[in-house]
Amino acid sequence: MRARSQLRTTLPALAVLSATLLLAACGGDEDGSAETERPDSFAEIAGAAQGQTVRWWMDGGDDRINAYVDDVVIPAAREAGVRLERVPVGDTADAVQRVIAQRRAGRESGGAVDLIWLNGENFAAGKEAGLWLEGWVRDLPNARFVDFDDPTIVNDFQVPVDGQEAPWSRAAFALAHDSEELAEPPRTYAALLEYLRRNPGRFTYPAPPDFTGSAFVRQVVAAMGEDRAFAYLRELKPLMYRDGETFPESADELNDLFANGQVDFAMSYEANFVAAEVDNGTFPQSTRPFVLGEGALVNVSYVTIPSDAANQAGAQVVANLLMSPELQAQKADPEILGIPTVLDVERVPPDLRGRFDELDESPYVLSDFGQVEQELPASSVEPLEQRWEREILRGD
Amino acid sequence: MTAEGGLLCRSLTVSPGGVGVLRGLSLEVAPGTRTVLVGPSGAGKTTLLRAIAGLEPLEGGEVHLVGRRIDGLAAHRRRIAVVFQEPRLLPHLGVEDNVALTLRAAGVGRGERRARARAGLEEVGLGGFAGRRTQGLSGGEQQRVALARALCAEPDLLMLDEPLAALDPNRREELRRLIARVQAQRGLTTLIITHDRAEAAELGERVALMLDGRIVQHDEPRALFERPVSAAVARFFGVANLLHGTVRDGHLSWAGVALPAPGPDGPATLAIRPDHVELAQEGPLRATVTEAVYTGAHVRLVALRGDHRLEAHVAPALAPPAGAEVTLELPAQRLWRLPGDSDSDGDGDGDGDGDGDGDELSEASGAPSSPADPR
Amino acid sequence: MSGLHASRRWRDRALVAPAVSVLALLFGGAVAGMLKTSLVPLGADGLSGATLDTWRELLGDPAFVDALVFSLRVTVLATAASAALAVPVAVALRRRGLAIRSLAALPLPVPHLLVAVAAVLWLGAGGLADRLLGGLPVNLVRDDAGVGIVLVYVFRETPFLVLLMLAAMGRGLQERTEAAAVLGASPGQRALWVLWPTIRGPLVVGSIIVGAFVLGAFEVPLAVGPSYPPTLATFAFDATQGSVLAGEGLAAATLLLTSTIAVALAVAAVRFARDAEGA
Amino acid sequence: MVRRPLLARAGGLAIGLAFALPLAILGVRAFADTWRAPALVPQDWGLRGFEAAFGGGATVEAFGNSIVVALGATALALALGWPAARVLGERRLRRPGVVFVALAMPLLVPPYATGAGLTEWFIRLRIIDSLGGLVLAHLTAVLPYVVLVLLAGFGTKVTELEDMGRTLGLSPARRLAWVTLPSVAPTLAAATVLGFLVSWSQYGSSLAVGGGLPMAPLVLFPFIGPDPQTAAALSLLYVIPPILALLVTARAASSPL
Repeated sequence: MRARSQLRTTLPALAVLSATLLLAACGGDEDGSAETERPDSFAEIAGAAQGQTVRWWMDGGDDRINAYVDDVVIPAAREAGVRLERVPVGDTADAVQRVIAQRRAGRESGGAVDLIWLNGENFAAGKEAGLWLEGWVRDLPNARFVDFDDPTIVNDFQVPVDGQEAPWSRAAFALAHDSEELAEPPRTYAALLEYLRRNPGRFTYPAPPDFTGSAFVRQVVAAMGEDRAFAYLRELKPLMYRDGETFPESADELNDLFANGQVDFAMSYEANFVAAEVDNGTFPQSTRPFVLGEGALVNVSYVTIPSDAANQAGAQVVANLLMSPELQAQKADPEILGIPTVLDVERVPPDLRGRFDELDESPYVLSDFGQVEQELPASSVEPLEQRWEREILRGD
Repeated sequence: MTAEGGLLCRSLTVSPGGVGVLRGLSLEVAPGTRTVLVGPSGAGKTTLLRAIAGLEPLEGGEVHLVGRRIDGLAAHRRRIAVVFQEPRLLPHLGVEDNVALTLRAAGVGRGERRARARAGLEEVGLGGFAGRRTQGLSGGEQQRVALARALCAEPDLLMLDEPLAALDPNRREELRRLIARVQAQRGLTTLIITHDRAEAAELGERVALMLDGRIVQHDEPRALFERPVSAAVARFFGVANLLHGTVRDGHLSWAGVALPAPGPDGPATLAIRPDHVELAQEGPLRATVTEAVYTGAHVRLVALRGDHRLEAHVAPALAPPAGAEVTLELPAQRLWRLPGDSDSDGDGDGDGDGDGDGDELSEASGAPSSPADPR
Repeated sequence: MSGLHASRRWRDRALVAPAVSVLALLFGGAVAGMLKTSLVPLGADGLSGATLDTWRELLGDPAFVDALVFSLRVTVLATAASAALAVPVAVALRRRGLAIRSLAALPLPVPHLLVAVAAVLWLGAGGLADRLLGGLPVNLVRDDAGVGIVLVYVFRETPFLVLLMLAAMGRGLQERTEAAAVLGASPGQRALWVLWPTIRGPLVVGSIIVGAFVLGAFEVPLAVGPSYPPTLATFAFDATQGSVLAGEGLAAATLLLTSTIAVALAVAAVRFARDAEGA
Repeated sequence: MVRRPLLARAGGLAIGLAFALPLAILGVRAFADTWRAPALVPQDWGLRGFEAAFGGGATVEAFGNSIVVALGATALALALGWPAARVLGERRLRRPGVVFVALAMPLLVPPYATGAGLTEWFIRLRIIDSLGGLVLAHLTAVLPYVVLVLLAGFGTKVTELEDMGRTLGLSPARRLAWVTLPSVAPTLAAATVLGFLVSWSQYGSSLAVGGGLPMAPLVLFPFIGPDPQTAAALSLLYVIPPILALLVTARAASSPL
């Protein structure tokens, strides 16, 4: 009885409290400063950037990318007069969340996120909500090395980039096999199915909406169309790891299953993932990447600057650096990262072009991903993931 | 203001937790003397002690100690030491450090602290206990440590709240003697609380009986036992026989027998303790024994004469069995006529004051000129 | 007359006020913000008007219902199992020294996600247990019933409950147990009359905290839970996986509902404990 | 007769190990450069995990920040929570239920639920992106634990001892130092350790209001899925401050002030 009477007195009190706070929260912020004056030239921007501290929010779980940023990008930024700090996050959503909260609170300046390494869906939604700084990419000096007629660069998940994000990395969807265990992997969808009929349970992919799992589904859809793709995935399901009742939650989990010999294939949207996983000891050195089907889904990763970022000039300086031939060449080096460049090497001055040509061949990085499969529109990704959950996971 | 060097409480009003417990209570303890505050549980004794000590705020009234008014002072500035019912020793300190606590607070140096603590322990019969931890001590030993600690504070007033309640009878006896001896040696003004009337009689130079937040009689112990001011007092002190009747010409007629009763005519109550009722060879007061219970020291007889009831304590050798016809005698010098008159029902709070308000009540406690006073 | 008493009551309230108001301000504001997020989407033209669309979508989603049922089941199982294990462990560790207690408390500072990692290293397919035994008889990681989730929570939360109970058992229990023994209470009666009343409070409070945590945390189910059904928290987590803006309302609504359930369960638990006390 | 305590001691040790040993696998993993099935022991030992852990240099700063914030939040929680815990522990409120629910809210609402709301609210309050803001954000999580643990230490036992101190002439400051603090030392120590621990493990709120300031869990978490070795290496370092806090306070609790 007492508990009930307490509840009776507590709940209205809480309701009043939360209503008050809600009202307070809804009250707009008056002091959002107006649009800052846009400097005319990059020289001006570089001048304004002097002494700024740029916080770059990015996934922090890959020690090779961390090392690239710490050892290559940060010193380069320092030379340009900008202090760059890497903010490691476990999930891009965490960085986007910070930007959204700023907007919801009615602040238009002073944001703590100066630069984000962003995925396509968040870019598209944020662009619609006006979260990103506009029209700055083409003005960067190093933009001249980029081919903005390339549809994979000018569109992010088929959403026009419109100068709101700068290309940084190129991604391509690849699988991996252990060449010692399996000399010749199945390279077509039919061959994969056939392989699994003979070796049931030796394949799986992460469950969407995991980034990699979702990409695998899109890869199949890109290859054979949505309905046929789903028919194929349904056919695949009972032949998969643990009868397709359970999926790994992430690419990392799939990597571990592969490394521990539970399945015969790993996969990733990162073109260099085999190199990375061999380097950190997860994959055996006999692991080799391969492309499933006629070609690979490709994509470009971008960095963007929130329109409320506190250090926009510095962030532009860093974004410009990221597109510089020197840094791109180091990133493309399999010894360092092995991520294909976003630059059009033909446009790079001859004295620097050599850096790209001299790159070592690596058995862990594919030089040819076959025909380029375009990404789907960002808006169709979520419906696709929901269909997958409905038809494949729950098997309705 | 008689007690220049002692404790004087005037018109104290205290309401712990919003409940009025004390309303206009007054009490005096002469310097260097021992007063026992006795009363049933719930009478407000502890509340009074806490109010004097400064643990319970006053809503009204004054407290004076050694001539200075202390009710406005914080508890730790009142120069009062209290021994509680539970020893309340600090578990993280040893015996010696517990005793020396107040010395440490007073800034006494380590060496002197140690010496005085040891002397204090010696005084309470715990010489050699200085190095012990408090955990292994018996209840009596712990209480002695608490007493030594209070003594070390050299207070102007020592108060003990039921200090013996948690002890077994033998230990109680020892500690009672110890308290009396130490108090007398030091000449400490002392207020002791107990609910045990025998203990009150033994410990108190003066005894104050507290009933329902009021001090109803404050006197030497014997007076409370033998010359109670009211039926309630009589009942608390074990006066089982209250004989109601009407006095005419110096006699009260009770159960057909005329008993000597000095004073004016009118309704009155005579009191006599069971141990003062005697067996006689012959006389007018014949009765039938309905109960005879052996209690060790005596046999408790309940005798009926018609529907009038008498209780008597007699020596076991002389005790008649139940059912026997006996003759009882009520010695005239043992019969005590209760002051006042209308107290015939005597349900505890009836002390003769029809409109017993706080101010008038103090009359019974603070005023030694009450009719019961022998002086 | 009661002025003194009333002023004391105000003083007591004033002493509680700083803690309560700091929480009401800082935490209440955060919760209110979540409520607003679930009602007012951030769209192309900034914040539009309030709408219940998100809540309708949530309550109409069959996956949400599955998640609710699954979450409640896992929460009840994990909490009950932790509590049931914690009591004998606490009794056994009662007289043990700091070293052994610290060993048992080791999981406490280890984040849940890391405990889950250790669980996968041991129990996952191709994990250490698999290697030692040459094959696992059952799947404990990503099993459909959520046994893996329960196991990880039991491992992580039992020490927490044990620590709370050990604190309550400190001084006094020994004496009271001996007193009861001297009065002729059997070991069973001593456990029921002395031990149980001592630990019931911390056990109930601790279990409420554990239950609320299990109900609302996503790390462990994400690491070892089945692919389907999700828990309420992983359901919310998945909603913001692709695009935060598209899913934040749904996630906020899910988590607010989860919080409401947690509060309701806590009140019910307190009530239940109090009734049991009276009996 | 002699064997029973031995048996009990062995049983206690077994229980302790049952909770500690499964975590020891993290200790092995931290030094395992390669550890693939079916190997029972790592194929390659090495320090790659630690190198990766300290790669950026932010790790040291993160640990420093976390310690500062944990100490700050715990101290603040003790200061705010002490009076509240006293009042609640001594049952001085007629309707404690309301206060309890208000104080327990942060324990009942999943930390994940408030992260986003916290960011927006702290931006409005202008206490975002700073160590001070982090202290306040952690305070919301620490304060309920501190109050709940502290209030168990208060009650008639303590007030009786304090009354004794008052009647024996101890000034308020001495009473606090000689009577109250030693009396509640065990719960005070428990509250301090728990407060430190809760603050130390705050991932969500650190991310929500820190604005990218490095904090220990923020450095650790990104590695947990992708790089178990580095995560394990960091976790070995990660548990050191809480264990130190435990030992220091356990000592402080046993030797009175």
